[in-house]
Amino acid sequence: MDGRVWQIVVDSFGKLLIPGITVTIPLTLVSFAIGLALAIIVALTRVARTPVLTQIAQFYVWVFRGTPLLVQLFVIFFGLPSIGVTIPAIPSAIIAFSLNVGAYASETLRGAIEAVPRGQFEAGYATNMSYVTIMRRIVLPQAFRSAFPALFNTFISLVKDTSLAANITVVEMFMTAQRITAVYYEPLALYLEVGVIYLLFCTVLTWVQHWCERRLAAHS
Amino acid sequence: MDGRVWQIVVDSFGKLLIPGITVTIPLTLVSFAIGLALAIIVALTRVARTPVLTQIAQFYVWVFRGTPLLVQLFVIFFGLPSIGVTIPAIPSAIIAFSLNVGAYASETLRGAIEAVPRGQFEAGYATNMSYVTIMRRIVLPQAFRSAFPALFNTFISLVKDTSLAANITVVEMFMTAQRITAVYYEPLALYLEVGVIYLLFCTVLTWVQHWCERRLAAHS
Amino acid sequence: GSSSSSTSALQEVKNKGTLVFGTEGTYAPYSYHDSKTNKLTGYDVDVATAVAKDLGVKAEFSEANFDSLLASVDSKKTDSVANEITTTAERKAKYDFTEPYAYSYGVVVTRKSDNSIKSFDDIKGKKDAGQNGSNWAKVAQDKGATLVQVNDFSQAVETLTSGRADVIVNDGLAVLDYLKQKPNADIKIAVKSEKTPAAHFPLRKGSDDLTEAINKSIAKLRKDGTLKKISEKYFGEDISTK
Amino acid sequence: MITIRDVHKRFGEHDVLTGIDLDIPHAATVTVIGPSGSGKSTLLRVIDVLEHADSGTIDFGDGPVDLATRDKATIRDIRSRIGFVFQNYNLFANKTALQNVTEPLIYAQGKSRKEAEAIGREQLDRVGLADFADRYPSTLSGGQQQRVGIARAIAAKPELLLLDEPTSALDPEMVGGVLEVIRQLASDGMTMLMVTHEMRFAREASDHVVFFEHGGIVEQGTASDIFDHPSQPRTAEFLQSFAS
Amino acid sequence: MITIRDVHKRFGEHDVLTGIDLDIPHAATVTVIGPSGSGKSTLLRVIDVLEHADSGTIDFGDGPVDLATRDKATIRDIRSRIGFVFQNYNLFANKTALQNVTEPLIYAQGKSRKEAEAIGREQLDRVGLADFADRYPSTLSGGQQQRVGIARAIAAKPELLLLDEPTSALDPEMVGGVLEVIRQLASDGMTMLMVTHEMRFAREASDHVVFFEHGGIVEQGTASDIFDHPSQPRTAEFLQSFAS
Ligand SMILES: Nc1ncnc2c1ncn2[C@@H]1O[C@H](COP(=O)(O)OP(=O)(O)OP(=O)(O)O)[C@@H](O)[C@H]1O
Ligand SMILES: Nc1ncnc2c1ncn2[C@@H]1O[C@H](COP(=O)(O)OP(=O)(O)OP(=O)(O)O)[C@@H](O)[C@H]1O
Ligand SMILES: [Mg+2]
Ligand SMILES: [Mg+2]
Repeated sequence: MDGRVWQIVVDSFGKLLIPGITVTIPLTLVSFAIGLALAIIVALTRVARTPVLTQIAQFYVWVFRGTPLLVQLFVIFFGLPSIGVTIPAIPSAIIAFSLNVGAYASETLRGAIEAVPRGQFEAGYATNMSYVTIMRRIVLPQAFRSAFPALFNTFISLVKDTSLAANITVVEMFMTAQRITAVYYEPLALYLEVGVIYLLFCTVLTWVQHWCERRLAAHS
Repeated sequence: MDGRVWQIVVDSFGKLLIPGITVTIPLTLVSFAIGLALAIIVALTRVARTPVLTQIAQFYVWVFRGTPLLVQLFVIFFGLPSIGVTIPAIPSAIIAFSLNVGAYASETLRGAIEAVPRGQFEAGYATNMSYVTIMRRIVLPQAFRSAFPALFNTFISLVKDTSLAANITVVEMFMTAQRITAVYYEPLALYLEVGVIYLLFCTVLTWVQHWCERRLAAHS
Repeated sequence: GSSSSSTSALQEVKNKGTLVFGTEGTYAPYSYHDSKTNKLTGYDVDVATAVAKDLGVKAEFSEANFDSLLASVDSKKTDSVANEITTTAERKAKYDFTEPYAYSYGVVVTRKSDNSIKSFDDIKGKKDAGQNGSNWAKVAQDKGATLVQVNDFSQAVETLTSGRADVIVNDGLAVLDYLKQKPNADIKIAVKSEKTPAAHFPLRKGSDDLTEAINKSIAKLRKDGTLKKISEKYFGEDISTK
Repeated sequence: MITIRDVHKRFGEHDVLTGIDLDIPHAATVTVIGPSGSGKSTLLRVIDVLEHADSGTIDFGDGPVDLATRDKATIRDIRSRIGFVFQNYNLFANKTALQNVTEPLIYAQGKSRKEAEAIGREQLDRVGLADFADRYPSTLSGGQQQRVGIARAIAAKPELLLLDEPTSALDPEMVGGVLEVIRQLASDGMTMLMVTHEMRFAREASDHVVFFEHGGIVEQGTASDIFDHPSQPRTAEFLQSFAS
Repeated sequence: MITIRDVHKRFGEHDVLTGIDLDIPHAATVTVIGPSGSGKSTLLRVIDVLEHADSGTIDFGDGPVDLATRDKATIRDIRSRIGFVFQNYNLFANKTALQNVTEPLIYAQGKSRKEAEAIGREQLDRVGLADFADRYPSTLSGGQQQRVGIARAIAAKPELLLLDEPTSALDPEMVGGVLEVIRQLASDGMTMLMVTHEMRFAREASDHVVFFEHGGIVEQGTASDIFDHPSQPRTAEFLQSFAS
């Protein structure tokens, strides 16, 4: 890497980090939190096999897992105004990302819940706990443990998927890298740089994951 | 939707389906197959806690989960030539996608393997099976069962992520939609259309998932 | 870059018999796919083809997103880019550029009902739906507009018509192409600018003889009316000269 | 008197319960004995609606309730009156020994955490596990887990306690201890239905013994009727075998 | 003679095995009895290296082997000579009853599938489960699972068979059956180390009985020594309790 490129990389670091910290991170955290809450509800609904609700949940998962996130963003941001619903960019992004996370994470959780030994449910029933209590106190905590790495997959994916928000006018980190590229024409260097910053963010998440895993492992 | 837009959508269907069938589907299937094989090896390596190999596996997962897929594609296709390794576009895409799937799916599998009751390992050890045999015949089949929905998450994500191959000159379905948009300026309609085609592909995968889940459930 | 180690850039091109251009293929009418034949076409494509022919080699095109076009040149997968590339001081530090093969003018686009914009100076304080670090976005920002980030012209129009931006500053000919496709769109051209050089072929640093040769070709094609003919095919007017 | 009538259950083609009628007098201990696979566990599971009976009723004294019911409220009402000690313990894997006892008290009975912990410690003490309150099930021996299961089931003071081989993992001293617990529960008025393979224990603990085979009742009577004067040759044969 | 020497094992602060020495004569059945939590299961697990001992050796007659070893080949060599019946069965959840027996034969012993199935069916028949060959563990009763576990362990014809409460889920008839199996194995020359809570079974099945408490051996001797003339007051107390 010659001096000029190096200089560009150094000068860009701050410019990239700012949208990283002010957009990528909050967008990720908020969307994941909402998405995870949604995922739990959807997973429970699917496991419960209640007639109508389960079908609705299944339909939701089918659509939001099966279509590209970019299309979901587009429809929410550019499509809804045509039926009179205009949502600003950031809320649109949060809605799309949360719905997407909800669909994926609910499947992960469903698999993990179904793998909890039946005896755990039965012990809960036998002690006359309600279905919801059994789920909340006994089954979900055990399901989370095995689903943890896969849930963090979704989390870490989301960190990077937030870059799609650029398509609905949100100035985020990747787009900023592209903008700098458009000035200096150094795509590879800038992509590498932005890649390193994403890696930094994801490293923190990986730490959190491993820390939580160790804690959960201690409790069983 | 007015007549003109409808006409564009109808005319585009074939043009989109062709790269869908000739590029998106084979790219997805090949990359997922390789990635899953890789994931099994990596997950086993991580669970086994052998000194050096485990660290290598952990490093690999860290890098390929932590950086954007687009950057990985860029580095493999545009970066490697500078050190004398030039790989054509489709193989580059397959390499990047496989490595990415390998990183994500290995984490899912690791979680599922760790959730298999210790007694299953112990029974295997007590009957003097080798570690590899226990994994292959006893533990992995049980782990796969709970990991199934999460693995299909990765699979279904990949279907749509293959669109990133457009960045390294692979003409795939989403890129084709953008080309048509460039002529007719109807992004929303075309994105919706391409979204429906992706949904079609993913629906088939969802069926496969549910069919496999039912089969696995019957066997336990 | 340093490609002039043993053989010259021109010699290399002649040896392999092809001149490879990167292009987006999604930028009508400069580089796009014909809706009937599905073949890559457009002003830039045709000019690049003519230049290659004049050099006695075949033109080849490699399609990808914009950043990839540049990376392709860097990794020697392509020789140049035919995608309405303009020059700036920063860009000249990275690449050699040929003489311009197209001139264009900028326009300010507004919603039909908006009569507040009479000159480029009126966009001060307005929200401009601009593309990803493009020259036009820079022009707008220099005039005091704030940027609403979009990825392509269609998105810019959606953003404008849904009230999320006030103006679009962009290439006039691209806007005309859009209006040709969608005459009923709720947009109009409010202001036009002077014509300026709009398209050059970038080449890796050190490709002096190749730059020279392409420059000669452009001059020749301009002189013998080839460029004018191509231009009129796509625009109904000559954009190959000032 | 708790009465169970005409309970049927099949798994696929396999008739596991073929019309069971059973009377469990108040404060009595009724024991079911019989060969492996004869449907003893299934009977207990069906009574607690952990498995849906194909048909059958239970009557706690206030009218028969359908054991094949799918009605949530009915099922929860049945379960609220019953405690269950599982053959394979089924302790909550993510809870300590103490929490295994207190969780149901807090979350199913609505007791305060403090009250629940007091009860929990008392019950763990009763089964000799006061020192193991904070251990997770995976670090407990088989007998320790079984005792936690017993403590959990009796802590809720159910009307009917179902015990599925409550002493299978226990050493003789502990069996003696559990016998003591059961006698005390009985004298406190607890009604119990128990499955056990330990004939000596069955004899000492039960008021009434039921001999079960192929999902049906072969013979029943007082402990001494069954053990000392069985009327059916099959019963005699079963009891003559090894460990009677 | 298989000799076990000076086995130590602690969990955290808890000394579970405090220096166990044990001689198991060839073709003999040695039984360990003792209170719940005294370390009986742990002893068996340490012998099969399912748990690493802190120290201790086992000698099959060809020199002592370190039970604290981490060497894979050594561990596999030890395990290849040992069969294990688990207290909680530990059947392979994704395999049928028959496959539970045949998998180790095929994949650890290298037998052909055909040969393995012949052996598997023979062993299932021996424990009375010929009709249950194709059932998955989750659909088997407790006693049925336990018998599959026994069939799996003996199918490999180990030099030493470890049995952790092999009759805990079995009815008296089955206990008699298993006793028969064990006697036959002993007469075929199998050496066995067993943990059981059923004193009558221990007395009938064992050549040698070891009384265990707090991770140490209190007393050992022939079955009649221990049961009829215990020398230690603690042994006598334990045996006097409930079900001796
Ligand atoms: N993983 C572990 N961590 C901590 N303590 C353990 C662990 N496993 C067992 N223990 C403790 O070690 C002691 C001995 O356990 P072990 O299972 O050997 O007992 P046991 O004699 O087999 O009892 P039982 O007759 O009840 O099966 C018990 O007090 C138990 O709580
Ligand atoms: N889910 C199931 N699917 C099919 N068959 C089952 C299922 N559960 C139990 N069975 C069968 O029903 C019969 C009765 O089982 P149950 O567990 O009630 O026996 P049990 O009398 O408790 O035996 P044990 O003394 O061995 O515990 C057994 O033959 C068993 O294989
Ligand atoms: Mg049972
Ligand atoms: Mg034990």
